[in-house]
Amino acid sequence: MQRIGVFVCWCGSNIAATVDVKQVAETLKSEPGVVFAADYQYMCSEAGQNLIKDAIRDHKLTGVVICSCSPRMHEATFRKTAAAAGLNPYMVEIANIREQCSWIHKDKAVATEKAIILGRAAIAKVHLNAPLTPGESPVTKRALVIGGGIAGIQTALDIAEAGFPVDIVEKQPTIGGKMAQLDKTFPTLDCAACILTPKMVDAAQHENIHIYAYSEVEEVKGFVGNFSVTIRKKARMVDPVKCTGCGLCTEKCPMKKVPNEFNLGMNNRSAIYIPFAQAVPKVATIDPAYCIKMKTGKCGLCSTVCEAGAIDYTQQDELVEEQYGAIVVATGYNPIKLDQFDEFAYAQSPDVITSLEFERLTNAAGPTAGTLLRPSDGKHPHTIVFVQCVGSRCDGGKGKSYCSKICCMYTAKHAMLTREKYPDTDVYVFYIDVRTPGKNFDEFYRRAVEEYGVHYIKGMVGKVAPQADGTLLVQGSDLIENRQLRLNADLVVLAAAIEPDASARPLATKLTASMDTNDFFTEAHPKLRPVESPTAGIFLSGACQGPKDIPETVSQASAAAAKVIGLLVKDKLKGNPCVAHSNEMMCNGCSSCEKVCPYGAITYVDKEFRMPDRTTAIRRVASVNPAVCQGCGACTVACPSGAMDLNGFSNSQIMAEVDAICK
Amino acid sequence: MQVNEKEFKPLIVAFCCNWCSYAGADLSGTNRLNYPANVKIIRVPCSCRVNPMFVLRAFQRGADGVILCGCHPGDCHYTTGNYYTRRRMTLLFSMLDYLGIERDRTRVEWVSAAEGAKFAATMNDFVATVTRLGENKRLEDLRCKKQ
Amino acid sequence: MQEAMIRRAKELLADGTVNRVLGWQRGEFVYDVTPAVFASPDELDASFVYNDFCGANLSKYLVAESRKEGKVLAFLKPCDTYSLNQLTAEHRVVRENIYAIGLPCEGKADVEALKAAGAAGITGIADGGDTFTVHTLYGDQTVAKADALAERCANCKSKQCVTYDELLGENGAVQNSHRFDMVEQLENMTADERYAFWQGELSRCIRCNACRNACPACTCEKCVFDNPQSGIANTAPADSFEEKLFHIIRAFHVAGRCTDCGECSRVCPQHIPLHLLNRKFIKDINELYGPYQAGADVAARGPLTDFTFEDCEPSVVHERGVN
Amino acid sequence: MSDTKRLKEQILAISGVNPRKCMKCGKCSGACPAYDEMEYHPHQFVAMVEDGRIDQLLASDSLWMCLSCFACVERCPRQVEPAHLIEGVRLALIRQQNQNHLHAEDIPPKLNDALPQQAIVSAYRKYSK
Amino acid sequence: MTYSYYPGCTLKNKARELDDYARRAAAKLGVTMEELPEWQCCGGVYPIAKDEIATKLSSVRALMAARDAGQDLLTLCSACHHVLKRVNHDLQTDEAVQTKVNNYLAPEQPYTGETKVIHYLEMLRDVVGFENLKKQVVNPLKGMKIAPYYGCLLLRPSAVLAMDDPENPAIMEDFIKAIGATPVAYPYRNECCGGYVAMEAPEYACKRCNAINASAASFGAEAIITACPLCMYNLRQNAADPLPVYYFTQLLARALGVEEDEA
Repeated sequence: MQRIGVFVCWCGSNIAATVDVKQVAETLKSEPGVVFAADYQYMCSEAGQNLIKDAIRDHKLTGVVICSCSPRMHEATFRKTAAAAGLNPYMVEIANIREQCSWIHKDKAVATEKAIILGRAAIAKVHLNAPLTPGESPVTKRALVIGGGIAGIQTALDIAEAGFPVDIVEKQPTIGGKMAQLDKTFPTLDCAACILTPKMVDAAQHENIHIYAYSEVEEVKGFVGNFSVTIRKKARMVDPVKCTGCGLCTEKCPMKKVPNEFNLGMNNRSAIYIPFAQAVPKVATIDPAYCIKMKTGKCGLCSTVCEAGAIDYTQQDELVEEQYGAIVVATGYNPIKLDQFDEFAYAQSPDVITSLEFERLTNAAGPTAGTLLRPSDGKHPHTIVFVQCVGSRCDGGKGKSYCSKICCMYTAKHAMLTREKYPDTDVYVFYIDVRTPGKNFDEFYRRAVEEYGVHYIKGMVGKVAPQADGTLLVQGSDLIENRQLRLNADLVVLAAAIEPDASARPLATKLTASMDTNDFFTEAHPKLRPVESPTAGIFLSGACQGPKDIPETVSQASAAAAKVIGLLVKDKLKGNPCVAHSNEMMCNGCSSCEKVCPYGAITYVDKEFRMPDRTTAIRRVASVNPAVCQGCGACTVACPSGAMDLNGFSNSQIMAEVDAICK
Repeated sequence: MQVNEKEFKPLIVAFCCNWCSYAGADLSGTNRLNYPANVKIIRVPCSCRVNPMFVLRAFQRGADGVILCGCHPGDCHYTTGNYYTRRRMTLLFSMLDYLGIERDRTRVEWVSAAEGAKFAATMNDFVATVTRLGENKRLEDLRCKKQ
Repeated sequence: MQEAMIRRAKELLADGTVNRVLGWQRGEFVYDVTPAVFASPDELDASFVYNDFCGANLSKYLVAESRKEGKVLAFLKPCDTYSLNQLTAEHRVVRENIYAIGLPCEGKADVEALKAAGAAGITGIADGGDTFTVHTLYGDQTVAKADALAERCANCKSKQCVTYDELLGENGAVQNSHRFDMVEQLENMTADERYAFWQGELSRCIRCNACRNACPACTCEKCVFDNPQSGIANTAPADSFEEKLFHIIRAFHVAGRCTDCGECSRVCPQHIPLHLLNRKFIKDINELYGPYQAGADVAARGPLTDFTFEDCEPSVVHERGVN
Repeated sequence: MSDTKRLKEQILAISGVNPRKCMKCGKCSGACPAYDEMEYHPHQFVAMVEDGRIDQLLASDSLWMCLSCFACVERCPRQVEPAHLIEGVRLALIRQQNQNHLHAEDIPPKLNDALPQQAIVSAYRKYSK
Repeated sequence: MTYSYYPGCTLKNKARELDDYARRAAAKLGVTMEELPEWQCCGGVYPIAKDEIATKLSSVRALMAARDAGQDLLTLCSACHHVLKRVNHDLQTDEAVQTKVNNYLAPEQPYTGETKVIHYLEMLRDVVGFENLKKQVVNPLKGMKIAPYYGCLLLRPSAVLAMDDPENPAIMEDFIKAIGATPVAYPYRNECCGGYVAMEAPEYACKRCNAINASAASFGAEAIITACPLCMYNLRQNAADPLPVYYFTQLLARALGVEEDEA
């Protein structure tokens, strides 16, 4: 039997004016188990708290019921009070007789009666309360960043600067991501490589950062503070330690007809390659799909010319297991495929290109060395048409229902740069809306129109018809002029919608992190926790969470880093003790609870049990990780046998409250 | 209890999730929005914590109506809890209805932490509905009846 | 069929594929068959039986049997295979320890119905397509299947074995059954009529627990009704509330997992149509969340451990049907 | 209900089009091969029906210029189906008494030896009730 | 392979060759075309309005006859194909149409779009196979540069017609390659010829046909092929300086060596 103390607060006149607090205290004093009852003007005041502390000590209370304001107001306060008097804080229950009683009822008799019932319910609950101690789990002071684009690099640098080791896993042979492929960045027009490559070098040289390039996450186990991750280091066929990045092998390689993905297939590379000059790590990689040696066993030229002896055709994928306290997802985006939109003739003419291809065509390290030339005949285009919203804001199956956010700005940039470099070109931009929220963004777009004379046409292109003379007849509507425009263009640039990288969905499954229907990672709260996944210990950086431009990506990357640092500085994580737990003797191992758990907190183990007949049996039973469980209770109802219960809100506690209320 | 014998006052048990509806109930108190005192609230972490057993238990012990309140779908503090609530309670209520138990004795309502007015209005409406139905006879346990 | 089954069982015992056989054992009367495990060819010869009275769903026995040493041979009718799949999905059986032989099934006889149709002193039964030929002490008697099939067989949902290691005979197909007709009839009654109907049915409950004990979805290590800690444990239908509580909770616990095998109604000594409770849930699930057949697919996610953002609100109950 | 409103609802019902889905991008009119023949263009049909300016459409020759080639239906990013809406407006007119656009007696002079039956049947179906 | 075949009215009259060559080629390819008994005109245009039922019934009768024969329904004329395919789709997806049509026709077994409607070209691609067709060609049309003309009816709306990529189709090009000729890619192959206005406003149709014809010619086409009698008429009558226009079945028959009557 508990020894319960009841404390009725007047809250000045807030409660006392409508509830007869004396009568409440008196009535509740005769409830079974209640050994002390008192009322006081302000129970939350220091004097009030002292009253509670004294009573706990003097009357050897094992449970406390406070009839006062909402537990959302002062539950934490009174728990601390109890703890200060040596009582487990979870032995305190609050009866809400202010917000849910005195403030809504006018009749004193009615309100008093209700207050007594609420007090009884709290007493009934306390009878079944058990002392709870928040679980503690150690924190591995190391972070993993998945994806080595600008988002991943920035997050890694910030975490590393705070003094924690960070690993970056990047599936490509080099870090750098999409930004490495860009020419200039809006709205400042500074060169992407000039601001990105120093960061890449910083990441490579930072003592706290280790880069797993050409690697992928294979498996993730564990939970916040204690992740165990298996990383697959894909075979490069080149020893990254020995390789000096001299590039001789790439020159001598006889297989030179491999579509160069870095230039989006607009030129070729060799079968052994370094993606681009500033690659980090600057190490060659053999493409086994094209390498003559790998395919036929003959050749081996690269091995012959490599003075460092770095080539190893027998290299195998390698699996490494590392421990992390936090994981940051920074898997980025890709432009969508355009096969569903061939009214723009992307598949029918080489002179219809995507905006990312345009970046490469204007980049000094691109296939045309930075001179804007038509892919079909290498001639300088004189009329260029940009088409916005290709696949964005599409309802139905064809495209993406969302706005891709970055296209308006990069198209303005492309248009402006084209006009600046080639004043003899006519540049048209077909748009539905020009969306430029962002610092100096609208000014930038206006400059394209006002200073650079870019023709912005409100309307959409309906068809691009390649002509026999090599031009492209662009037919679109000009809604302002109420006419159908037909332009003979030399080059058409499509602002393709962007979508999350294809690796994101399988990764989310491994991380038990949630995603929306577009495969963007979901944040724990769109406003209050925008860089965290609902799964504890998983953080989001960059476009994997939604379309973002570079400034926004870097901000979010640093925000995610701050959250990671906040986690890693802790030596131990203290959990919420009101978590689910499973009675192993009753567990069926049926997985119902696991399926409804939003946090992946439930796992199953095969355990040996002594059976009543002295035999042993192996049974599959659920096990809740208290560090991951957030205590929603979904599992408790999914469990048919009642093996799963929730601390602080147990089946018997809630039923006792029901009984007390209905008595 | 001193209840006027002539005037039937139904006993209503309201299960409210801690994050939205309980806060909504607090808000209706803060704004002094009245609803009958025969509504008694039980705080649960999430509407998905409510086991059908609790609902039946309440009726057994003498409740005349049971209402569950949770965050609006999409706003669950635990992201998905109320979606499970929605399915479970739909099926439970349908079963009660199938057994001929008055369907208006049970209800699920989504009330956010900002919807104090909605909370009070919902409770007023529910109490009125259950009052019209009268005493719970079809799911009562005579042993639990007050003498 | 019985001979073929015994022959195959002996072969599998002989070649070591299995070390025991789960089947049906003859009892005092021909219709009095009980599930049993046979460990040797001799035992099979002595008492293994298979006939149109073998209605019992053997899958539930596999919860215990599949955890024992060695592989067990189980003869499963289409209904039983759905249950096995569901049990596999819930990790209640060790599927690798089971060698399942799927049997075709054209419906099992309800001995009570046969007796009602005038058959006395029954000594045997043979399937004659649309009829059963009943051998009795007084000569053969032909009874139309329509009059003698168990309810669940008359409204058969599927003649397809959905999991097996081998089949004896041809696999059947999913049926276009009328199994929800009675539920619909009830739904179309007024609330008062429904209440009266169920009051009449459930008040006969003697809380013998046969329904629970036969149900292949009720395999909890410890049943809530046997657990004093659960708050709903009880052993007798003390009053009308207890009767309802037991059946509502039981139906709810198996909702989304019940394969509609009909064992509950088959074993009820009071002839309470308990399947109508389970079918109500199945019908609601099909209508509200899309067609779902428990046990049809091991990988499927059960409707109560799943949701969509567009699910209907519980108020749908207030909006449809008859009040 | 006003006549305009009733007419609008009739058009929306028979066409199955929801003009509110339109985001006014003009792709329909950018795709339309009949653009130059029309006084009101596909995107205007959508906007004007939504706006209740249906009388102007009914009085316009544009009704008869749409070729029902479904280029706009195919390319609309919001699945608005302007061609179906234009058909709805057209039907709203020809379903009225004496509003057939093509009369049986008009046909013989237009015939020539090579003209396939299909041309007559389809034009008649399209322009008359 | 045996199909129920729906020729449509024009193929019995002004476009006899389209039908005749198709039958000869099919015979050569081992495909049996069983003309539906007592078929009725499909109406020539698909009735777009949601409330049109009567105008869809003739199509449903044809679809139902094929279902009752247990065969897929083969079509040839683009317009008929378009109408039948879309009406069938309505019966598959639109419950209101389904109910009304079945109430009206009261068939023994309600019709809910079970029949598969397949165009002759699809049959060549998906059943005979272009590789297989190529092997049976005895008279390859070597060196002939042919512009495929799809028009609008075969391709759009693609969600329903589902024949090929609506903007960059390949089926006719592949067909042309299979009979040994060279396909000419040009952007107006899926632009409308103005069929519905051919009779009423020939000058308007002229504009459309000129654009198509000129585009094909500019890319070096020597001939145009089509599957539609109305497109054929329009391109021949209403284009200035028209290229020769053939039904695709005629060139198919030619390649298979069955163009000339054997009798």
